[in-house]
Amino acid sequence: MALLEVQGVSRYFGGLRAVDHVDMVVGEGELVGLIGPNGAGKTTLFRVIAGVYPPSAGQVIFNGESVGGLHPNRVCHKGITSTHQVVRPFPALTVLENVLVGVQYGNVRSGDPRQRAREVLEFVGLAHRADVLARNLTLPDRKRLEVARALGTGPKLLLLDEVIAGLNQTEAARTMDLIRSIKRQGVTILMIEHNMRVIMGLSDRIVVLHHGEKIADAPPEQVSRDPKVIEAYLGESPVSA
Amino acid sequence: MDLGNILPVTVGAILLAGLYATMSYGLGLIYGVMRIVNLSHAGIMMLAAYTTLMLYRSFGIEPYLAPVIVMPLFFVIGMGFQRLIVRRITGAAPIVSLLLLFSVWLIIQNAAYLIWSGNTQSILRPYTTRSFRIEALDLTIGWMRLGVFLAGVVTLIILQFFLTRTYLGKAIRATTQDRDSAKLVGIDVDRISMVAFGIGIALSALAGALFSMILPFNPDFGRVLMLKSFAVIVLGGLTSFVGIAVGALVLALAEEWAVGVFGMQTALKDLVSFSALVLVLILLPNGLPSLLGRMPVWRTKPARPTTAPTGGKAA
Amino acid sequence: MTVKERERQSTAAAATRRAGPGREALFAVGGAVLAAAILAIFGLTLPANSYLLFSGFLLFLFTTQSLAWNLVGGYGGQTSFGHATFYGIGAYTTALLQENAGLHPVLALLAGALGAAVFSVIWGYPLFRLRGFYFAIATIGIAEATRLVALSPLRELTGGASGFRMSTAGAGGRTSQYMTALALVLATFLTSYWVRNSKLGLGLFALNMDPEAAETLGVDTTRLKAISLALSAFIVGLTGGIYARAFLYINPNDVFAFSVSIAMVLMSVIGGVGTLIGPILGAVIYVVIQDQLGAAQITFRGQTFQFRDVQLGLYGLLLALIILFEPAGLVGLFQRVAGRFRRRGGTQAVAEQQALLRNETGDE
Amino acid sequence: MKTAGRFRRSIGLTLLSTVLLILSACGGGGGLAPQTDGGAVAPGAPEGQTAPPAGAATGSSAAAPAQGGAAAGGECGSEILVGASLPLTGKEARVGGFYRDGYETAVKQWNEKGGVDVGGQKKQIRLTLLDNQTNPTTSVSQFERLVTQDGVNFLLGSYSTLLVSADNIVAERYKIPYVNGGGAASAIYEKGNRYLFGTLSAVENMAKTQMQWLKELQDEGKLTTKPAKIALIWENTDHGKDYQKGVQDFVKANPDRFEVVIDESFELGAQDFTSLLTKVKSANADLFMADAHLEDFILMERQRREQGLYHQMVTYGARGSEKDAREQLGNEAVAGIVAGTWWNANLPYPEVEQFVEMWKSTHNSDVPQWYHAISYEAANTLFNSIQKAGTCDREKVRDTLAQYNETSILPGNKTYFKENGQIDNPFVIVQNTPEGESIVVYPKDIATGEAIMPMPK
Repeated sequence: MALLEVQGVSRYFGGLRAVDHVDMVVGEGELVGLIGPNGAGKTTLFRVIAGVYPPSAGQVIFNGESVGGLHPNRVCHKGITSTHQVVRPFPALTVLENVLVGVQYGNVRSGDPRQRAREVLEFVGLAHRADVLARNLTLPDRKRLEVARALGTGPKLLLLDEVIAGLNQTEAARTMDLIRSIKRQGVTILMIEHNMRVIMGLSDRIVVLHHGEKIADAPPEQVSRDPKVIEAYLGESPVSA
Repeated sequence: MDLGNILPVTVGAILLAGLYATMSYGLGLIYGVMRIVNLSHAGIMMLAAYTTLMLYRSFGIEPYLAPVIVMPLFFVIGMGFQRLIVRRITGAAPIVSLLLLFSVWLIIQNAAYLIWSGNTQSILRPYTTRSFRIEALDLTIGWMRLGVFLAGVVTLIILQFFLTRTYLGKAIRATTQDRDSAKLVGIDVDRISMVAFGIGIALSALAGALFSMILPFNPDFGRVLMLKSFAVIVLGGLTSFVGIAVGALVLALAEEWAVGVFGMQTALKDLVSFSALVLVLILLPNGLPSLLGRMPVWRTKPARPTTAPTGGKAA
Repeated sequence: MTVKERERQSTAAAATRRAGPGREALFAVGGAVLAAAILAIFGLTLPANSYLLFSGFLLFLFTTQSLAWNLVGGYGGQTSFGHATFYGIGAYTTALLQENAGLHPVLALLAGALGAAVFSVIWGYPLFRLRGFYFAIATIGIAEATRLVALSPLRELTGGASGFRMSTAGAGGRTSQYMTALALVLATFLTSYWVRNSKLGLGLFALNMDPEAAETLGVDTTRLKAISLALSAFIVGLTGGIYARAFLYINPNDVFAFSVSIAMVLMSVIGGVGTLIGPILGAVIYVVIQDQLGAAQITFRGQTFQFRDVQLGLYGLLLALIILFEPAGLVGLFQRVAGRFRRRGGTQAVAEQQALLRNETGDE
Repeated sequence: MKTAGRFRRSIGLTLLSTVLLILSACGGGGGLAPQTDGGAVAPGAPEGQTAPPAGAATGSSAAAPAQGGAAAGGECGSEILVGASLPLTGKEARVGGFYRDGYETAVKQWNEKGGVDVGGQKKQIRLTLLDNQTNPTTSVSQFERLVTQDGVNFLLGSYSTLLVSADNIVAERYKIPYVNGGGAASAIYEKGNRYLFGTLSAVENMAKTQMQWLKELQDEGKLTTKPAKIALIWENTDHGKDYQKGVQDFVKANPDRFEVVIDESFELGAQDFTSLLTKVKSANADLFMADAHLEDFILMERQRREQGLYHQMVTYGARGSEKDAREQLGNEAVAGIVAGTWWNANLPYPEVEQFVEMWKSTHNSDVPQWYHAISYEAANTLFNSIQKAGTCDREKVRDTLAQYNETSILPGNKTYFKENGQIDNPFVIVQNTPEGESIVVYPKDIATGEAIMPMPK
């Protein structure tokens, strides 16, 4: 059953069509990759789904309800949480408190919040840094915290925006494991990633955006052979390894 | 409603608009280039008024000539101030610059109070209260008012020319539109900011020098005028001088008609600009130009509140 | 760059907030209650016509306002220049209800505070869409507009520029005023402490540091801002009512004045915006400058300079120095100095503190 | 935990410093020490014997209440302590300065005569004068301080209706006679105040006197129209409202003679009057009758001239004859302006002549303005009453004030108070001459010149 349905969504900025009439479905429990060359509109689409931008046209249906145009916090309460491409922890709060924000204000609010925040930190492997100020974290840890914070809200659908980009191989592998285990917990994931190896390895299905339009939507192995996709990428910078 | 008044009231409003525009250019320029609201604007105007007074008292320089000296002086002061102080807070949260410049206002005010005492001063020359009549229209117009109005218009023309024809002006415009891109194309944004700040202060000083000839002043001078300037630049869409002039006209007409034509109590006149300030910020974050401009692409939802002015970096 | 721009000055807000509950709570609450008790006993030992009672009363009133402003201006980072509206509404509602409707003083006070809170919601909701200085400037507009309305159209009610006088009959003694104000400071401090450690406070800090990230995590930023503003307004409204009852004369040009709002901003920022103790320190400094140093004078070349003459400039100077060098205010300065005196970890603490307040480390 | 430790220390430090600072802030004689101390007080008193320096105040908190207690019973020590707070800075600074001169001159004069005779014992007067910055809150706190900390025996009032209505409450609270020369609006005196006395007659009276004068001019044919159309402009305060009421009442009683064609108020301290004046212009009035404070009068008259308005008569209530107006607007500009004032140096009484002489000899031969005379008389009345009562007992001095009726420099040659504590003297109408003088034109029996009416174009 479809958890998220994006129906003909467009988003314009002035005359620029960042996202142009995109249809897309994400099924419950699925892990869908969203790729495309730079400026393809991936992040904009994320932001429309997350409620940061209202769609200029079209609808976003989540769990059978229209969520397009709701405030981000309302969208979060419906069960969609996104991470940010550029990590933005609350710098003067501790790691635990960062997660606590999500736990206390997010979708699921039961049990002892501190306890739950600790569990989330344990899960992402940041428990040992719980009382450190977020500003003092290393980049990999910040990325982890970004995920932890989002998980803290208890999402049904998690939007991950380049949580692996910029990490070294070991770190990347760790994060991939993390994403897999999140998926195992039953959380549906839609993720943007530039690293093809990563996205091919993780995704059940891949959606490709180019110039704001969807040009492919298929399992990884099919997408990698799709001439339109190859053309889109070759027209741009080469695919990173 | 009193339509018999409409002509003199409108003429009065247009003259007033010149005054409003003159005092808003400086604020607008500094905002445009640096995304800083100059809360010391009132202090600068006051200081320029006193400078004009001192030039007259000590050196016998006619007040109407004072801008020739006052403007370069304040230009240099402004640049120095930008280099030494304001630059330190570039990139900080907007509220930091607001508070810093507010503190500057307090200090200037206090200094003026120490130097010139709290007594109200006015500059009185034979020409300062002269007026002329247009019999056919039954209008009396003060020469100084007309002078300030013309100064406002001339300043606008010069500024427009400067911004569109000179390299420096174009660089200022580019910086106003997009600081980061301006940097990319090789504009020395730091230097542009300094010059623009200097020009902004000089323009505030021009306003102060001109006002000293039509209004009495004391160290507290300019508080209400500054609030009106905010309303003007917000109405004008924040970054264009023509917008500011239009904003000034709209505000002046609104005020004068409310009192002169629609019979509002004079005591409530300032309410017009205060409410205009708040309402425009909330309802028209990009000022009047957004009403006049190209029809926006159809949207199913009204703009998200958080896209209200965020310092030019929407999206 | 963009990230850096987004960083709020008042990330200092959370600087002192980190420690968990437990001993700290005991210490803060216990310390506050103890201090209040000492001050209360001190007040009781004073003769009823002592100027100290009056002076202390004013100090407590200022401190309360400073703490209250800090709830929204410090924790939430919404710099309001419009708090005078709450003060004025509190003062007038209380005075009018007590004087014209004969309401019991306590009820009148509560009604005034409630009025202020309601008014805060009326202007707060639309204004919270605005960010940074747009919000600040809009609040100036609101405050001045409110003053004008109180002055002119509501002249019959408020007495216009001539003000409103209350009868001396209902006035309490100075001792009871001192005690009331002291109780209010204590309550406000505890409220401030509670907010700081509550879910509300966490949300406020989060939205202060990064409103967009907070929204994605489910924080209803508008609602939180409104709640904190209403809370702040309620307390400031109370101080307005208490002021009216003590002075028995109020005037729109006075209680709705820009300077009232400014005082709250100055006290908080100078003391340490967003911190728990800063606003108290700020208020003390403010009152000391106003009351104590006001009398000092120096004679130079036969001309006498009153300290009072440079009072305003002194606030300005303090504010400028704080903003340029120590955004965490006097509290930050204290901590820095304290850090210097400790051998170990001291420098580290200072460095950390500095990093906290100035540029954020690590971000691209 | 490290951070928690730091936090605890900071709380501890701050709480401690808070308590200390509170003690020092409130502590001791310094508090809000006197701005000017007794002026040129007792010639014998050593120079600079002012209140203790503020810095030395810490810890001496016990001294203050004791001092306060001394005066509570209404007895004076070797000196009579008199307290006042005036707007010496801020909006009303200029006039506040005049009042200081008036009060200080009276104190000096009495002290030079040896002081006040209190039951056979001559006592010097010591005046403590504070600056309230034209702020009612400050004014109240300062009177509070004067009473509770400095332990003054009597109070002299503030200037401007605004401040007086705020701060006289302190006098009522502590039951201390408060004589003021600065509050004219009748509203102040309507509240059943027991200790409040004022030497400024009600503004309403001024409006009535002006109207009466205009009516007589009309009879003499010096006003060209009948009914004469009045533009009535008043500041939005009790002061202005009194004026407006006075004019309107008179007009209602004489509908065939006068007509108000525009009745408009403005805010105290306004920035711009152009739109108001545009309204006035279109109303086509013959007489321009405004009530304004000094600053507003200067701006309004300037803009009135700028707009080229002509009226047969122009008045700004009590303003118009001030030196400041002449300096800021020029002699030519203020010529012909009519003012209803509480006093004029040309009043034909011997007391006035003496007073003017005395004033000139002590003030670089400046002619005293009405502010000086009224404030001088307020102080003088208080000292006279203490002497007549023969005691510093506040109740007895209050009773003496209530029954006071003495020859004085004020119009009518007399000072006495109505039941509500306000004086009830006639007004004097003066007109500015092009030479920079002002002549008394009404009442006729004390007139020093003939009014030039209507004003030349």
